[in-house]
Amino acid sequence: MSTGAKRAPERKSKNEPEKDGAANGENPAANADDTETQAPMRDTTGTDAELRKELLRSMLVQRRFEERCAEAYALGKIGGFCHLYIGQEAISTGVMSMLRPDDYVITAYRDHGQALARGVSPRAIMAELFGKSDGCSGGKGGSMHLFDKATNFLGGHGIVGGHIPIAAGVAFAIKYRRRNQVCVCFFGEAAVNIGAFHETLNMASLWDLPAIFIIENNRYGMGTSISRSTANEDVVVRAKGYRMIGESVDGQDVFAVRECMARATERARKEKRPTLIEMRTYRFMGHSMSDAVNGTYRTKDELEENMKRDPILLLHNLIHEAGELTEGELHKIDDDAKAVAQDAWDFADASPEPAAEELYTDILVDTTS
Amino acid sequence: MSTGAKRAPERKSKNEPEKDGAANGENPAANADDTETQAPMRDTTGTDAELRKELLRSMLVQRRFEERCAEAYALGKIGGFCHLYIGQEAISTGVMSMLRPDDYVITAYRDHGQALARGVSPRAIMAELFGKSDGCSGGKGGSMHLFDKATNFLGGHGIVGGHIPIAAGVAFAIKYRRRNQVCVCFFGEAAVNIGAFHETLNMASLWDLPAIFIIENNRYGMGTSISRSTANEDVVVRAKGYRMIGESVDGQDVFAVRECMARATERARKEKRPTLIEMRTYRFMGHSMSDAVNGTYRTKDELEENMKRDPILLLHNLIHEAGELTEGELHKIDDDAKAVAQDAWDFADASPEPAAEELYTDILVDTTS
Amino acid sequence: MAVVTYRDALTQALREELQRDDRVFLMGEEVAQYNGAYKVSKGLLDEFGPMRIVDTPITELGFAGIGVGAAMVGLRPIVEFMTWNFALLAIDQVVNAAAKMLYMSGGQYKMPMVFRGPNGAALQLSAQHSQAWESWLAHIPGLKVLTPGTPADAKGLLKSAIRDDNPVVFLEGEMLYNTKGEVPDGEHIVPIGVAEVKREGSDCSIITHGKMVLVAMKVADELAKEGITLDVVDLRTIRPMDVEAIAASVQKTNRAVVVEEGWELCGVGAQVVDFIQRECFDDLDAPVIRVHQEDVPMPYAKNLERLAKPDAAKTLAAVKKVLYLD
Amino acid sequence: MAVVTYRDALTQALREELQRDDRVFLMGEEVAQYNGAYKVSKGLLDEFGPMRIVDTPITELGFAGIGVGAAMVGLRPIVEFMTWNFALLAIDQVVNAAAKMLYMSGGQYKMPMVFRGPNGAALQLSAQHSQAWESWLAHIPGLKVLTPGTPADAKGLLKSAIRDDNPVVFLEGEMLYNTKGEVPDGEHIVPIGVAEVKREGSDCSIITHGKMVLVAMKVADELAKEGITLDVVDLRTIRPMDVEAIAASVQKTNRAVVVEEGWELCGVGAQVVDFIQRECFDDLDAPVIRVHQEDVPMPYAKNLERLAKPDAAKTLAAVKKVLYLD
Ligand SMILES: Cc1ncc(C[n+]2csc(CCOP(=O)(O)OP(=O)(O)O)c2C)c(N)n1
Ligand SMILES: Cc1ncc(C[n+]2csc(CCOP(=O)(O)OP(=O)(O)O)c2C)c(N)n1
Ligand SMILES: [Mg+2]
Ligand SMILES: [Mg+2]
Repeated sequence: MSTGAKRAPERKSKNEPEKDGAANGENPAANADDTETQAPMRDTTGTDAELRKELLRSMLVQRRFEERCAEAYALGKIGGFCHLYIGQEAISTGVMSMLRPDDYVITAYRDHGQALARGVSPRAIMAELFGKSDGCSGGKGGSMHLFDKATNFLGGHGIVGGHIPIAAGVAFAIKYRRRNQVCVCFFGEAAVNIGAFHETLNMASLWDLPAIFIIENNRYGMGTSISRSTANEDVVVRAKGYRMIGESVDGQDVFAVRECMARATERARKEKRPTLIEMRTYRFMGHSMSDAVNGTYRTKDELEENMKRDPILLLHNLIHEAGELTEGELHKIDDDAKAVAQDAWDFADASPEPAAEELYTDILVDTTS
Repeated sequence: MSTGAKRAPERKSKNEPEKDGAANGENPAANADDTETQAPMRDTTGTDAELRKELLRSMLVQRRFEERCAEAYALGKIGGFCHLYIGQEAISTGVMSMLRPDDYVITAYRDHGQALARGVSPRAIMAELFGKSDGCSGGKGGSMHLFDKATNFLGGHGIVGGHIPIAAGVAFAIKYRRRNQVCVCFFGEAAVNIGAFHETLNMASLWDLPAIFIIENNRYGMGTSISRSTANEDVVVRAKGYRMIGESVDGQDVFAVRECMARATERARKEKRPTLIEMRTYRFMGHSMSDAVNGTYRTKDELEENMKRDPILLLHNLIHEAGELTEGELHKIDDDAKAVAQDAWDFADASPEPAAEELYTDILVDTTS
Repeated sequence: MAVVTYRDALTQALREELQRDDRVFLMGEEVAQYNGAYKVSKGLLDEFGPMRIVDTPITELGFAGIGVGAAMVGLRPIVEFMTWNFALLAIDQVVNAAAKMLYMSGGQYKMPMVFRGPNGAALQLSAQHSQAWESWLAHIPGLKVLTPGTPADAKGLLKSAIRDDNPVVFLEGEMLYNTKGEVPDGEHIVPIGVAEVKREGSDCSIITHGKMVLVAMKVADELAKEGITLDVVDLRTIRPMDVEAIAASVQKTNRAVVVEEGWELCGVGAQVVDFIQRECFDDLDAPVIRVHQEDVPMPYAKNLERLAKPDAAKTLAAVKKVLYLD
Repeated sequence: MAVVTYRDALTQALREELQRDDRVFLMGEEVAQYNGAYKVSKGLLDEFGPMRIVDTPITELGFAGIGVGAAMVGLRPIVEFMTWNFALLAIDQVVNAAAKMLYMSGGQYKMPMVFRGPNGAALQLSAQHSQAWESWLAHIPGLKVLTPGTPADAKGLLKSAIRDDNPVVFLEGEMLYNTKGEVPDGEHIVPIGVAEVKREGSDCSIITHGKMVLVAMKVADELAKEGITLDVVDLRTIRPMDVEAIAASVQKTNRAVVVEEGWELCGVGAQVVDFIQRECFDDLDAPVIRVHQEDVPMPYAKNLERLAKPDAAKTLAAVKKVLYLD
């Protein structure tokens, strides 16, 4: 089974006092034949060709959309901070593909990919990035604050770790109402050090909340590598401190992501227990648009090495080698993805700026209950 | 060896997914012949009779002093919040007996015992509690904020967990100056849930800071038992998340405390590594003077059961059974302790109120450097 | 009308709203099994059970955020801070999450929640436990900030706060919990954003709120003996502030003293002064004077603490000064 | 005098003080290897090494507290917040530890430390990243609060801050980092607590600080063309505030506009107004008017953001209004 639970070879591990593999030992699905992260991806989730195609399509839409974001940023159509997700798409796509429409999703500022994968309209997202009135947050949020009530997409949050307790609050509400939804919360590996993470995981476990906490470990928090910020790089060990199940998977492998999510959603819906998951990935672009892609805190070699495991490439190759789609069909998916991005751009470009009066709306509602 | 590393029988443990004893597995001194917490205390630290007497004296001074605090509070001589340490004295005494004068100590609001054990003048402490000008904080701090620069006693802090990063900062300064002092930080078991604890332990480990973090686990944070606040009651498991050594000892056994501190101070001074220690204890009084001793959140039975392991009684019996001191000599120590408390009271009573101008001093200094 | 304590008035409001709407729940340290650190939630666990009266670990940031999340999806949390001093640890959730969610989401996510607990100094709790935060909270758009000074307002405003679909900051006073006053029987609601003239007078206005309302009333009693009558305006809500009520009073009396519990610099009083000088520039016969805590961290010693706090004597002196009677 | 950027002026101050006193160290997110998120610490790691230029994890509360501890035992930490928005997570350490330690300890533990970083809005960073905190910080006794608006003041005040034995809050501006100005050669120190009249004029005073100093100067230029001269008082230090300088200016011009970057309610401007109306009651020919951010969380959209911010046009209109020229 490809849970990717073993550490990837390129992952440097600190001189730890103990090495009992405890973190992964908690993963009931882990077993001796775990594939190495670097091993070729195998499809073990029993997905059919149609679904595989859909997964590829989802990832490609994110990729092509964000390539246009970079362009729009350079043109000044997008302003402020803009954090691209390129390289991490197997996580958003894999996770969302395992959720129900009535589940909840919340994330940090690096939120385009997740919003797209969740089904938020690309037009509304691009309009938001352009600061237009048809944006999914009315132009008031921008790149870091995409919100979409229709898809239970709870944002887009800018304070590192700030949304982690909010996720637990949503899970609390699910429990309060005796529903069997889940709330998925994404954050970076650097956020595991912040107090809000710790406080939240304790309460989520103590109260049996149906939350799934996903660490997208892209190995850097801005320019700081995990080894320079985190005493124990094996971050899922922390789950034990909260008596929580912790798993670690290859986040470049959309099937590994799906498998792990299958277990986590089951655990949340049936056992009402939270899960902490580390998804190991890599960011192919700079931290935000003002950050160099490489050269300051990571080498070109490291980047190129990691780009060999581009999640889209991996899935593309798998589908191609399985002969499920022709070269032409694969191209068509990509062309469609580009068209989606172009359509979003055109829509956003044409959308009007928010009216001046909008400045003073949405500060308070005037309702009571 | 009496590290008390095994869980005490009365300690309820949650239905944990794994039970690998990992927390204690990290304790290099732990081994199969650990005594149970309830087992009679043995002196294994090689202390001589003179030292044992001194340990008893220290604990008795704290006890008698605080009994008078309760009295003074009832008389209105002490105001505000007043948190008594009664029942936990083996920890303060055991810990301080292993420190050097140039080491640093910092603690929370339940600070009388630690200040006394560290050697802060009982007179100055009582005067502080009485809000007098001869108080160790000039009457401005009160019970929760005892400070004494002469003994490197860094306070007395009122925000739960707020002083934990401060301790790491002191340890940082020790490292910065290449000294081999240690900084000891005391806090309650309820403080392990707060963000500051988490953020600090990560940095202390990441940076190899000579700090010793002591959880005084008296099983309640105000009226909330550890099982109702903490997902994994085995709190030292958290140390692993920070790649830190964690130990758990019987905090009613002054020798177990000393042994553990011997390891921790060695680790800090030689290896420059921090340690997290859980010292299992029990508070014999209410949380503060306004809290009932029992009846609301803990039963009389539980209290009485725990009072059988009064740390003073345990040491007293040991000395008595060893025949090291006569009944009369033991009484004399107690009488001396009472005299110390009385002297402190008289001194505090006679000390003048702070002058009105003192209101406006100590807000800023007018020096530069 | 029954005479009840401020504490009981709050408990009544909580109970009635918990009964009225099952989306309402209370969460905080010691609120359930212990019946509240200050017994404001007494009996509620028994009546509503542990899912609605929730004891939390000591993790203010975390549980404030849990409240935010629950509010986002339609519950109506009441988050109790044991005291507002500890809310500093959670202030990011109040300011960056609760207050901004509606705006950042372009109106999609409203925040029907209340943050409440005792604010300001009690007796000899010293520097870290004796702070009044209303000016900080009033600074933040997206919040409403309430500071009831009497049992009737405590009940009526808390009910309004719980029913409001916005994040409401509700500042109580530990020293007020035992104070008594008449509270109307039956459903009693006090509207948010409306000040009340607690005493009519013509010589000088006192503009105040929260704990200082009682002090102002006492001063009004004192001065009445000398034939000086005060208009005591209790703001009750700090944000949005009832500027009309302030202006109406000052236009009548032509003089004002602003009394608050907190520190001077950028305090609520500074804002009231700003409003007054803009709205009533030509009405003022004397500069507005402020009474507030001395500009020092709160000392422990009883005598120093007394000197540090705003009180009736200081207020009375200020009134005399604006009346040029000093 | 060399013309340098505000950023370089800060770097110079840091370098000189790090050289001067080996107890001084800098700590914060990305300050070392990355040379600072805004490059203020560029080159310092190379010169001073990793023990003195310390990259931290993203744990504002924790590393602010580490700074407090280090200061307690005699080091002189400079704690950088990547922006002051994130300092909300650490505000308990600033307010309850750094500001109160000297008082609570009866004078035993002074706190020679600086908390610094960019404050206020930049461009289109939206609600959570565009906040100005000077009024909050000014509220707290035990702190000093500095807001340099020019490269010379940035350098001179940062050097004073680092040498001061008290906890100093140092608020920079992301939008100022690239601005240029003359900075005196050699040792350049600006005293804390002293405002500067940046431009002399007689028709109206503008009292301002930080980023808004440039705006005020621009308005002064504009109005000079119409023959209206403005006295531009740059507070530079918000706590302690130079009340004499404010009063002197207003007594000369008899009119004042107070301009700040933050929100209105309980803002710094409210405090300035309070001082003015008390100190200059009989001097004022018109109510003091304030210019500030609109009372909304900062929106992302470029057009809305522009409307939300205080600017030259709003300031100019306010000046005309107090001159009754509108
Ligand atoms: C509390 C806080 N501190 C600092 C920042 C600035 N900041 C934004 S993103 C970031 C790095 C976060 O890294 P990580 O959690 O690994 O997520 P990634 O960006 O890699 O997706 C930092 C330091 C912030 N937004 N919030
Ligand atoms: C941040 C914060 N929240 C709440 C409080 C109120 N409070 C004071 S002590 C305490 C209980 C702490 O329990 P624990 O850490 O176990 O220490 P103990 O009192 O048992 O020594 C609480 C909730 C506080 N002082 N600070
Ligand atoms: Mg990362
Ligand atoms: Mg405890």
